[in-house]
Amino acid sequence: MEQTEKTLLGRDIFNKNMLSSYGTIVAGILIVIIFSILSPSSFATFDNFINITRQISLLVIIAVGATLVMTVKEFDLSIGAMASLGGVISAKLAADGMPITLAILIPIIIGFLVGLVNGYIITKFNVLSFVTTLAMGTVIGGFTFWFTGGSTIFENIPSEFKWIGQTSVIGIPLLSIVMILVVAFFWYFMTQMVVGRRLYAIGGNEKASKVSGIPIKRYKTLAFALCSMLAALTGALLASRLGSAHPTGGDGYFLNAYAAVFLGMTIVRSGVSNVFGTLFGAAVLGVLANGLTILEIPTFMQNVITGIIIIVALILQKIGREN
Amino acid sequence: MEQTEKTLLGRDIFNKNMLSSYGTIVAGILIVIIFSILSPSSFATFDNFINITRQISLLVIIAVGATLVMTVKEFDLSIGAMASLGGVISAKLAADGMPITLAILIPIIIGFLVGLVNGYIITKFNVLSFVTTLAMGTVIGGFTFWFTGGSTIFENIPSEFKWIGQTSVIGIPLLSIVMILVVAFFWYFMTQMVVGRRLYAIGGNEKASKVSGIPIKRYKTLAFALCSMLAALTGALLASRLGSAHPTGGDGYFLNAYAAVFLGMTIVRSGVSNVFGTLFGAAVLGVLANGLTILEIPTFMQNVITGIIIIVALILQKIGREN
Amino acid sequence: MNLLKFEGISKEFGSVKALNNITLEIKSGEVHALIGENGAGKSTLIKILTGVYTPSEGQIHWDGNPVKIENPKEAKNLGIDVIHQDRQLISSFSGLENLYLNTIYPKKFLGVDWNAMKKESSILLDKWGMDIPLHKQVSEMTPSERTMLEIARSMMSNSKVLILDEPTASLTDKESELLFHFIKRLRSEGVAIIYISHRLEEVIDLADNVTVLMNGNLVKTLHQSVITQELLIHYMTDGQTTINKKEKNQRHLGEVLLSVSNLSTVDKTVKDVTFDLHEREILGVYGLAGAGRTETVEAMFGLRKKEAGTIRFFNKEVLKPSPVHAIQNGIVLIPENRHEDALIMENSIAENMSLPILNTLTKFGKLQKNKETQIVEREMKKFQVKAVNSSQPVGELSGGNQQKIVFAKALLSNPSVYICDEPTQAVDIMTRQQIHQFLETQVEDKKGVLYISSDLHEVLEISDRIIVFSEGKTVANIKNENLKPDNILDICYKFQKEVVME
Amino acid sequence: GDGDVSDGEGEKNVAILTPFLSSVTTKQMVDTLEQQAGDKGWSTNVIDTNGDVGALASRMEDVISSNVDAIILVSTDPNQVKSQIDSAEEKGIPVFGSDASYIEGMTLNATSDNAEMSKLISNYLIEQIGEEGNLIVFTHRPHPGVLKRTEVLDELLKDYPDINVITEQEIQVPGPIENSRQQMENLLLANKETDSITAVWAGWDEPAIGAAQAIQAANREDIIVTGIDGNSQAIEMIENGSPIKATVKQNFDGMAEIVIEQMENVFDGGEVEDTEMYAPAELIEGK
Ligand SMILES: Nc1ncnc2c1ncn2[C@@H]1O[C@H](COP(=O)(O)OP(=O)(O)OP(=O)(O)O)[C@@H](O)[C@H]1O
Ligand SMILES: Nc1ncnc2c1ncn2[C@@H]1O[C@H](COP(=O)(O)OP(=O)(O)OP(=O)(O)O)[C@@H](O)[C@H]1O
Ligand SMILES: [Mg+2]
Ligand SMILES: [Mg+2]
Repeated sequence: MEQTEKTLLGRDIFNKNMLSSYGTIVAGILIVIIFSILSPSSFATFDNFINITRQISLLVIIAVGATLVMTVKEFDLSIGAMASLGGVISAKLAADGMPITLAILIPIIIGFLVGLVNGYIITKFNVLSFVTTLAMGTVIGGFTFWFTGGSTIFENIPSEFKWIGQTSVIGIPLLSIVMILVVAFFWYFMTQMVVGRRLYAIGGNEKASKVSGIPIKRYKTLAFALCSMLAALTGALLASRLGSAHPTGGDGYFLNAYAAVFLGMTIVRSGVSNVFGTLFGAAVLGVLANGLTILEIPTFMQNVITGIIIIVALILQKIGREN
Repeated sequence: MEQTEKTLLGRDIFNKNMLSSYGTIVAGILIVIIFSILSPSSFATFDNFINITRQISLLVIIAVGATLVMTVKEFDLSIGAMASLGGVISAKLAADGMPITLAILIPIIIGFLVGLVNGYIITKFNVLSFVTTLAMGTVIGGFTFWFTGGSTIFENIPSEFKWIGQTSVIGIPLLSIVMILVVAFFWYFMTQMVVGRRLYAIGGNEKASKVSGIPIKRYKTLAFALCSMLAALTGALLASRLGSAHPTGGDGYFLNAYAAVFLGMTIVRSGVSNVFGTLFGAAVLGVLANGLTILEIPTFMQNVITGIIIIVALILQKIGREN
Repeated sequence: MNLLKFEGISKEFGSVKALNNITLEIKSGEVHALIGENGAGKSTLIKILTGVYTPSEGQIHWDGNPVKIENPKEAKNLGIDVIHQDRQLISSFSGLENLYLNTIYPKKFLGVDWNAMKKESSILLDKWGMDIPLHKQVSEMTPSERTMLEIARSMMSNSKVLILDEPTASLTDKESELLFHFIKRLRSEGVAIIYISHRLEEVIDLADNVTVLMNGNLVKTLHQSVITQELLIHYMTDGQTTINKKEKNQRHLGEVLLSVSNLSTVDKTVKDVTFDLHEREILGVYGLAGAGRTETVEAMFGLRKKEAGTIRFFNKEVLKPSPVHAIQNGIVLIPENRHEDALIMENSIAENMSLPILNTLTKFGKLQKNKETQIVEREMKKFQVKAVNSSQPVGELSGGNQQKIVFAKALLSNPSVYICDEPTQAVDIMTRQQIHQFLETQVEDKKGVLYISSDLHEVLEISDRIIVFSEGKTVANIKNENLKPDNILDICYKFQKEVVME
Repeated sequence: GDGDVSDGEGEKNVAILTPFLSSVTTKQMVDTLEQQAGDKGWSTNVIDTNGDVGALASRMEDVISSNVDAIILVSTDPNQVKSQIDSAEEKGIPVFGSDASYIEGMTLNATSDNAEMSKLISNYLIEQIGEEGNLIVFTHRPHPGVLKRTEVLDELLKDYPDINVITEQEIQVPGPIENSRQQMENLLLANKETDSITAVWAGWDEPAIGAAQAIQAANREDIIVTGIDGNSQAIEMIENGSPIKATVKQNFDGMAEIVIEQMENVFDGGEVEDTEMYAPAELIEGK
């Protein structure tokens, strides 16, 4: 009997989990269905599906980074600035004739190092990450401006560099493939590897983790470094996709990345940030932007609709969870 | 003997408090001294002091609102959009010949109502304020765009409307006076009144406050409403100061407002958001922008310097606290 | 040889001397109990040993060599494990993962080997005869399951010293028995145990040596052969208090204050609860862990969703229960979990205590801080709270003193009904007596008390009437006349069996 | 195309994309484009990405996949959507620029010549201050048009050693008026003597408005300000005798007209007259 109750309870939790995901996921599916009905020939096509995966790819990559930092209950507000910097460095190196692999790798390394600095300052001096990374973002933005003289880099960018952001492999954009790899890797990293479990433990109860002897500072710093690294990668890929790099080109990702992470947090019962949730959140944002554009809804109405749909999804999911 | 120990420790805590404030405040004073030495005839003048108070006035007003919401451990990311909306509504009403008091009052009321909606959704359905207000900001932005058709409102704005943002009373700008009134009122509100005490209690431990019989939802909703109201007021004053209102004119305040709040949190030992701290934080940002421009430092260097100074101040203050 | 030696350890927080020149030796295979009134410095000594605090003065010796323990990790590496007074678990993790929090996960390729974890842990649990639902998230576990989980976790590694800081505070007798069984086994395997508790019977039962602390000073270390309860109390209180067993005087019950009938909650933690609470009555509530007592109270306060049944306050049905409504009606709750439900750790004592009565401290919305301080300091004196002054943050107080604040806060609102959920957890026996006395005088004054405790002796000592919970149901409602612990326990086990046989 | 209404002989469907709809002049141009396209019986769809160029590329892909008949890029650098322009070309969707620039793969760009406009206003300013004095430059280099204008100014100033540029400041977007106003207030305090600032050159009209407001409030009306664009608030201020003395009015209607005219040619199976066509700009001076 004891046993039965346990399994009952197990099943119960499982059902609750399903229900809790209900709201946002059902909203997501509904959106897709509505768009498919309204625009069967443009929205509901395989081409457009592929198109959407490419469009969300960069958002997903940068948002996965934000997910890591949010897992340890911190913020990194410098990701937008870091993406911009990553983009211009990458484009400049490529334009200066550096081999493409290096032109992508060097900004990633720089991103990682900047993230280490963020993490070091925040953990060593125990300062608030929100304001520290905000300030760091300002510093990075100033540096980027100095580096580019304020102008867009687009001259002499070799076509091999653009190739990365623009090519497809058997019909699937390389960017979408990179996105899938990043999601798969960090999903494994966060849920199956010890380091991920430690990060979740820190986010769950920092004091208890510390008392258990987990080196909090080191793990948090790692989260910041990986986050910043993914932001720089996003910037480099953006430069490659656009064939140019604008000194504030990545800034726009910042709020959307956090929107994706927060949407993703709602699909699990525990309410913690998670890589699949982030992918889902970015997909919702991407599908909305794509579908509403295809339906030729004016921009201001798109904003209103997107905002309302997000709010309604959040509410639905809470109601779903309660029943 | 008991008594002696009490007073001794009492003094000790007082000292710790002083020390903890040390870093950021000393950094603030240092900045002022350095600017005064470098530019005695321009920076260190009464005129410039007045000038700075006017320049920070709007930032302070909107940031005080953010302080209230942060007190209950929530975010309102729609304040930038709300300021923009407040500005265009106010300008439009004034241009349409509405009495000036109404042209200021109506957007404030609208702000309050929007804040009530924010608070209602967030507390009723227990959804995350970060993503809810982000979505609400998108909705408001879309609405503002629709309302203005995307263009700046500047025609037919009566001079009495501009007067508010541009006049001075015995040499002190009206905007600075409004700022002082807002700070004084909300300082009193938060520290001397029961409602403020309850808001701090909710921020300290929501569950315990609930068990103690505080109607959490009502108080949180109030914080959102006041925050949004102050954002709308900021927008209206901005429109009056510029004699025009742009549909995204207030958006830029959003991050700076939170930077001010977070800087302000560092000056008290408890690390909670507080109205004076916010004033101080905004003043640091304002003095830096003013001083660096007066010294004719190029913009990108200004960014780098501002960011670094903030980070160093944060670190100093933590070191000060530890010793 | 001694495994562990504290030599001249002192610790100051500002000008508070939490520990003063403590010298103490502990051998392998010894159960060494630390006792002392609230705020005596017991937890602080432990935190120094585990690297949470560094001592202001003094030296720790390990295996005869001086060591510096700078952080919990180093303590862990030496073989020091601790179960803190406050549970240190990740509530969003399953029990299984919490077991592995401070050890190495078994790995398969790059990832965690979940199956190996399950196997390892079930072997461990079997070995010790423990039964913990490891698949559950900690947030779903009962307080006692959490304690057992922490104990199991400390067994994951081969510790040389295991420290238990008030492990039985939220355990029922049955679970405590189980715990004592572990402790004895560990001792026989050569592990040194440092045991902190306010329950002197346990200490007498378990300890080889007992050290008494008072105001940060070491009063005496006593060997098992000489200790008696009276002696311990004598040393703990400097000879100023003795336990006085008092006779219960019969009281005339008055009107019904609270009445609950057939209550159940949506989450089924409460299934069928019925009881009445009268004026001048202390109604004791007993049940094995997870019996749903806390949940019943939460439902009455609207903190848990009600499914069916009725709740009445003063004969008026409460349709929408909420803390606001309860407090307005003069019903106050002393919650079981002081960290989460009762205190704001960063806020001062005064701010915490005045929270429910702020309304009475205002003039035109302005808070009258002088009046607040006055009232708060009066209550602090009444409960002998050991603190610097009323503006000290609650988080800096010792566990027992925090509990005193919870209590003082509740009575400030001058309620007519006290609902106490484990009110004497973590407080020393003097305070416990004081709380009992206080409640008894309140009851004389036509008030009512609902007294939940997992300490059966305590329930029997204070209650006029006892209701017994089992599996979310009230299964017995008995007058406390000539009752023995066994009578109550029999009821518990009988009903548990019945449920099992269903 | 697979049967969308916009195909073939039916109604033409034109997508108008810009990241800067919140800028007054961009908005003005978009309005004209919509209106003139409407006059031809075409439907239009305006998409704004609020300053985000990455999003602009995505939205462009969306309209390409929904098979519009033509795309107009307004006030943006087409280099940033190079690959989208190429895929539009592949699908046979003509891409027009309006106040953008021309790159390979596009059909045409109609613009004011930024270099020409900058020359016009800069020469006017240099002449007004008598080829000497202290100049402040307000710009926003990330914007390609403003960048071009600033570069032309830099080039011109090389010939006038007596003109000293005190400082060049970046103006923040969004909120350029408030930002330039604050910067100007600070600079006025830093340079208090008469003649310590002679003039302010602003890369577009919004910073000019902010600077002029600061100057007026400080009663330093000896300082003159110029803008570029000809937005209506600036023109009104010029007429009212504010410190803004001149601006160059871009002929946005003209640009829109060129685009629509040439687009009709293309729809009718013809060719465009040129890939880069200019709508002449006009200097607006106060009295
Ligand atoms: N972080 C701190 N800051 C200031 N004072 C502290 C701090 N921690 C403990 N103290 C003080 O040190 C003294 C000893 O506290 P400690 O927690 O060791 O007591 P304890 O013996 O464990 O009591 P209890 O039985 O109530 O748990 C108390 O007076 C307490 O207020
Ligand atoms: N079906 C269930 N689903 C989830 N959680 C459950 C369920 N049944 C019981 N619980 C958990 O069990 C706990 C109830 O036990 P708890 O120990 O608090 O009750 P109690 O009678 O007050 O006992 P004590 O106070 O002695 O611990 C709750 O915290 C709850 O989380
Ligand atoms: Mg203790
Ligand atoms: Mg309980």
